[in-house]
Amino acid sequence: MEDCDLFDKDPEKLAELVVQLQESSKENPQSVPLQRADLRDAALECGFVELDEDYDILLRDVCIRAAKSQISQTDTDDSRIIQAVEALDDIDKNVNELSERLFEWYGRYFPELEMTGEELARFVSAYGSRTNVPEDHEMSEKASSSMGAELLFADEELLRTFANNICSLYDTRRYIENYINTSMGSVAPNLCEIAGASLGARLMSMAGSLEKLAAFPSSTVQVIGASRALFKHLRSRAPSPKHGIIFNNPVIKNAPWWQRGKLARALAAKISLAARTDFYSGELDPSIKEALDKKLEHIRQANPNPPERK
Amino acid sequence: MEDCDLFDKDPEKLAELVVQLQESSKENPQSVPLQRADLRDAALECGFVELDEDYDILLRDVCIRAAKSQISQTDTDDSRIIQAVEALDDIDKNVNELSERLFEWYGRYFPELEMTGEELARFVSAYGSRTNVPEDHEMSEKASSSMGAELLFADEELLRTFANNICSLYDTRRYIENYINTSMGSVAPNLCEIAGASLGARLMSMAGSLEKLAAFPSSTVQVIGASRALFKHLRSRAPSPKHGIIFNNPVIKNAPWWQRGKLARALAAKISLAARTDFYSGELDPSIKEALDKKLEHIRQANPNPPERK
Amino acid sequence: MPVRELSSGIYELDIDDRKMLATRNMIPGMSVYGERLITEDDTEYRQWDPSRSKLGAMVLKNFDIPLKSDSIVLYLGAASGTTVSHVSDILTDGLVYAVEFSPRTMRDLIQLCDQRPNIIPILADANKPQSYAHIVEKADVIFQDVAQPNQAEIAAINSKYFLEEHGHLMLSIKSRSIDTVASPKKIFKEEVRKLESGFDIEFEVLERKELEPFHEDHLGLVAKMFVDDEE
Amino acid sequence: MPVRELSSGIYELDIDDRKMLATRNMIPGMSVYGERLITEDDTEYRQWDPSRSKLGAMVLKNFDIPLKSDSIVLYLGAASGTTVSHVSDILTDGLVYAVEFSPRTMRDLIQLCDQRPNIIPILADANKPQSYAHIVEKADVIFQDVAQPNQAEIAAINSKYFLEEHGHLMLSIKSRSIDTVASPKKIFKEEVRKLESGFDIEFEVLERKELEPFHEDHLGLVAKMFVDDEE
Repeated sequence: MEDCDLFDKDPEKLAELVVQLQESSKENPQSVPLQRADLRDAALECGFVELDEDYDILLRDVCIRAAKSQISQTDTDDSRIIQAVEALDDIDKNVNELSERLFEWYGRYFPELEMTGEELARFVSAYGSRTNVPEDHEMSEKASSSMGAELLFADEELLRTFANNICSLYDTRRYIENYINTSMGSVAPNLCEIAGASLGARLMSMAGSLEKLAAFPSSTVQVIGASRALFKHLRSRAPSPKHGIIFNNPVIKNAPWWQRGKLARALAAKISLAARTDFYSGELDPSIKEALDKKLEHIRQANPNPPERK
Repeated sequence: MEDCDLFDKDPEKLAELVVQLQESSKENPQSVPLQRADLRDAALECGFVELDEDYDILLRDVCIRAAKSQISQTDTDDSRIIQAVEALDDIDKNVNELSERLFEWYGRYFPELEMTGEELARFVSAYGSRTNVPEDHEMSEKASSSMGAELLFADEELLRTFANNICSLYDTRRYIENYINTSMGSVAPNLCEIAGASLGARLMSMAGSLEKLAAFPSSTVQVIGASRALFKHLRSRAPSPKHGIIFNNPVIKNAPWWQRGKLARALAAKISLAARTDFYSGELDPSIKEALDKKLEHIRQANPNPPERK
Repeated sequence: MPVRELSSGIYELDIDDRKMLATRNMIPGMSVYGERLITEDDTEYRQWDPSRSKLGAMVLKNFDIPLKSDSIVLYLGAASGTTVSHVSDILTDGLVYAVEFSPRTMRDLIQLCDQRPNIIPILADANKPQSYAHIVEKADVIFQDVAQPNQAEIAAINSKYFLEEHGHLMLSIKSRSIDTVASPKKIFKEEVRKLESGFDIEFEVLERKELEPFHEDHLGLVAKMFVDDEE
Repeated sequence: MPVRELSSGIYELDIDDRKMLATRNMIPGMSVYGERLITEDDTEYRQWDPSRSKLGAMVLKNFDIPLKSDSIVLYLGAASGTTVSHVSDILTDGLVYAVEFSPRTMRDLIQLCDQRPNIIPILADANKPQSYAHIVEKADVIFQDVAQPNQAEIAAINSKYFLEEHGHLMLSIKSRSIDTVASPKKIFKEEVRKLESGFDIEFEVLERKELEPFHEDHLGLVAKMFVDDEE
């Protein structure tokens, strides 16, 4: 029990030790014997602590520190991208709802405008009342002959402020998109090259992490996102999903329908490989893209025409 | 048929005439005989138009102008307040959702903060990383001992931008509230005095207009807002509603439970009277408030103690 | 692609073995509410979704549709113009007076009127026909689709003012606007009774069918006025 | 207000003729997850909602609860600490090792640990007991509530490492984590069979009841390990 002297009672250092031991034994079930010395008994015996309560207090302090330190380490590169993707989705949803309110509200004053979303918010922010629309503006004629009511100053100020909020949210949306694009290039260069930054980030988000995405078989990668749509379909009246989100990739979306299944399988296989390469090496491997392009070309050439109707 | 000369063919003036005739005959079913001259025949006969098609074209032009002019007149004082109330509700809902996202996101970096909503957004906007929290700030100790991860510069900028968006929405929220308070004072001074600006505006919004609110019996006023909660209750699992929104008035909310029913009835009666006075005269009548206060005091004095349990 | 004319100006198209209701598009290239446009033999058709239109459902329920290319129609409850646009397609030489009560909805309807020369918009309450009696002429057909409790009465007073002696009344009755609790069958029976003998004018009901599966708890009905000799 | 002790440290309060499950609040004045605080005879109780806690439901289902004031408990699947906080109340002289896998959830749990001296948080995967075997001592009771397919196996390997010879295993089995399609009854039967004879250690099941109406498709179970003489 002379080991006791090897440790001092600094909880910070002990916490580090606990984390290290935990990490090192995690993947090896045999590493810790079932019959082992009881830590409490050992600590008391060698006088590392004097009382049972002292042991409790020290152990708790050490474990809280260890857990906190493990938590602070969960802010990984991929988890930051995933947070950004989720924030992007939230902003999309909320900015849409706010834009609809602006459409309804401003529609009382200029119903002929036929703008929605960001375009509408920029317009209201720029001009406010339709009497401010300059003559050379393409909406000038509609503005002057509108059936909308006159917009009073107080309401105009309110609408412009509200429209400014919406514009700022659209700006932030774009900012987050750029962040995702930039981060993906360094965090998952292969995934980024094969799937594209946005789709790659979304795949990571739906899988939960780059590690989990790398562990999926490519048949799973092919339908990621479909189960989400399926739930939506079951809960509301959304249409039933046919494919996972990789079908948003132009390779698939722009292909004739009879090639899509085959192209999607090929793309999913390389996405899966790209995720693994990113997770284990982190280096861009141009050969993945070369192989993919070759495979896609092969599929296109082998299936030039739609199959015969049965 | 010499009447023809009385009108010129200016569609704008004819449209005004159509609106006038419509308004004047609206409330009087006997004003227009069943057997009346056919306008088309008359117009053709007296040479006001030459061809059937000319009549069609003119009539359509006139009717479109008339309808547009009627639409532009629907932007009434109360309808503007109602729009503002609806915008307020939308902002509330969306800013809450965005705040929750900020809570989740920033929580990775400072989980001990225990702030939510606007307070959180102002904090993130002001400091960003918890390393920027000044020493004399009440969160300073929590910030320095936080289990949160280190906030990198790119993420900090993103979070601050996002927090700024949320702060702006809270600002707009306050701006709209002020607008409603101010407008209510001039549009519905009695309703404003009896129910308060916010509750009064909400009652108008739920009734659809000041006119409709004025037409409701006071028993209906008492439960306005309950049916909405009832629908919500039926659709989701929200709790079943007990009272309409007038129960949010401090007169009711701060009263002991056994007085609430009686106080609500008295308040609803005076709200109803106030809405009518606002709709028909528009002038503040201080006697309504005096009578209400007297009545409330009477109820309080007559029911000092809870009823015996049966 | 086979095209069959079901009634004047109303077509059935066969696309990929699926039948589709349609009218000829008066303004080629322009879709009114997102409906599909199909071109065949230089003619553009607009898909007509019966689940979004009571009149469309009545066509598929094999009602005899009294609309002709030169009819004058009074349309009560025009809403934002989904069905009105198809009526406008049908009336190549006719006119439709489109009455709608909600200013918000009328805003959308006017955008449609701006494009189509045979729709005359009227912002008014169908309960008060005297308020548009200066403008509206005698109509060959009154089509009514209003969600109000007194649907039969509205039909009667408008018919008194505007229906031609031998004109037709087309009615879509929504039971839940009349009574949310009572059984639809019972409500429909009572409404038909009212039309036949409840007012100072009487109708002869020519056809009546429920509009399921396109619209739940809706009755479609076509009637003629009894011509009163004394009048 | 009558207060009855149902089991060591677990109380039933009678409030306005309604019975309420509760524990004595170790940190008076502090509500952990918004639950109600009730003071009676200078003692503060915290309401324990059985529909938010498998252990609470097991109490109301009349299980014999093996927790004593000085027990050492290993709690697998601590989540954000709703139930752990009540266990902490019960163990006035004991200790609970709270294992939770999700860092996000552990964040909330740690806030609870900061306030309560008898909870030791461990961020780890209950599938890998060797990773916390350096820290956790032998336990009188293992309570397990994890939503994973191999619930019985996790219970077995943790019991091997940590359960005292005469200690108790308390298990909440969620059928839908094991199989979303098969019938819960069938799943429960198979899980019990596994515990009794499926691993290299065997359990004697003392009590088993479904936790309805508090939790749908959940089985509550209390077992003891068979002590193997050879070991």
